[in-house]
Amino acid sequence: MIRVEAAPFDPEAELAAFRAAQAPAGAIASFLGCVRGGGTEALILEHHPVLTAQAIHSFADGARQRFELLGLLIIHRFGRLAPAEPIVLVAAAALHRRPALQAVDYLMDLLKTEAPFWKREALSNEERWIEPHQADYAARDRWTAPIEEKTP
Amino acid sequence: MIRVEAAPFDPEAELAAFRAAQAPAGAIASFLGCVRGGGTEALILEHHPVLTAQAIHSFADGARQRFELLGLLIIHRFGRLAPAEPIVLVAAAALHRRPALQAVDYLMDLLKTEAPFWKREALSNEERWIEPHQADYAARDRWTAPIEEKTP
Amino acid sequence: MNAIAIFYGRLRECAGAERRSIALAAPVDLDAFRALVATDDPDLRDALSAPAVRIAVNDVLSPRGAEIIVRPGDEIAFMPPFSGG
Amino acid sequence: MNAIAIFYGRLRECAGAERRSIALAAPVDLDAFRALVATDDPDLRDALSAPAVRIAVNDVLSPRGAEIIVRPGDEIAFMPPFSGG
Repeated sequence: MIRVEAAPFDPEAELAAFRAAQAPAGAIASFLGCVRGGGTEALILEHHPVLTAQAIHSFADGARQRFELLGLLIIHRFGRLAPAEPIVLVAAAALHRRPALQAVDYLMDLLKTEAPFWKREALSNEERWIEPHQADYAARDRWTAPIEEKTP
Repeated sequence: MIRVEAAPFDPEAELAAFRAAQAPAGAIASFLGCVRGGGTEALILEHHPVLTAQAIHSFADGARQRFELLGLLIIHRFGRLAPAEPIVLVAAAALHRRPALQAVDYLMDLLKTEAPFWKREALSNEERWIEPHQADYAARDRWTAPIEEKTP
Repeated sequence: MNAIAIFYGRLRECAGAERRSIALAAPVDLDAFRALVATDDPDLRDALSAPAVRIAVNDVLSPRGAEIIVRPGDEIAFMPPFSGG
Repeated sequence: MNAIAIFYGRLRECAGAERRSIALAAPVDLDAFRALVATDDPDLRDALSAPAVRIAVNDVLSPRGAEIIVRPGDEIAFMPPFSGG
């Protein structure tokens, strides 16, 4: 299931529902990204009304091709988020741990660099646009090798 | 927090408590291993009364050395588990996603191959001991390089 | 007839608007369209021309480096580097 | 005095018991201790001798390949390959 939405979500409730929806899967990996504290008053995320969801669906297709998955959950918010609020949740279910973990890693790398979101941080006296770092592009580029990752 | 215990646990409740215990962490990765369905009637896990918890504490120390972590949660059951029951939960909190994801990956590789547990599967008409596969040892051996993994 | 330029992220701040409607009588290439969009605003023109800026034509993402023709009626999105997660 | 052999996992099945108490008058090396533990049971002796079997002496895990001396009063755990998660 893929959702791009403005409303806050409860990550553990989503994970519980995701787990309940699987046949006994063996392995569920997840990643939750939240707004950091430490001076940030808010994180403002913009998205593209058409391309963002499309891009995330295509990442999910790529993950299903690369890794033996039983289920996939991606929730990504947009709008104005307060510190500690969940931004993104990715969960992957599989028979074995490595495809589940790799799928989450893969999807996060693509969400960070290839999903049409733009974000800025509101500090107490200024706003600052946030763009990916070189490390994010390098992490993404780990996956550009031909697809041969299906691990047992 | 590290727990080796016989009692069932609620993974999403544990994750919620773990998240609440962090200062806004930015990144929380997790892995949940459950008993698979498909013919298994139960999974029976033995542990060593002293060495198992000791080993897991040493893995946690290793993870904290290798990766910039803000928090770590490891829960591992022993005893007789029914299909779909959670066996193991690992969660790592960090400022950034890569150390959180890598710590979970690292800890699962060590739990699979280096933690004193022994498990057998009860099928309808037999019991079968389960040992790690070559792929599990190969996954573990990815981490034996000198420690230089602290990623930004 | 017009073509519409739509600005995302910090390009919207550069442009000082979410969109601009540009009178267009015939198809033009992207360079020419940028010049029309950023008339009298060389900073905006530079920002729109940065290699990291992605373009979507009528809600279809153009591959990096693709040759783009803007036709009357088109909506052209200018998107700075994506940054989700 | 005795030393105790403790069997984990499928080694317990091989031994048909959780532990065996072995009369021991003086320190012996691991090979000799295994021979005492598995007297009249060559299958068990082979199983205990497999290179993958890990040994703990008094709840301290011995490094792989370490030379191990068993003393009267010791508890020696024989552990087949670990398999958690």
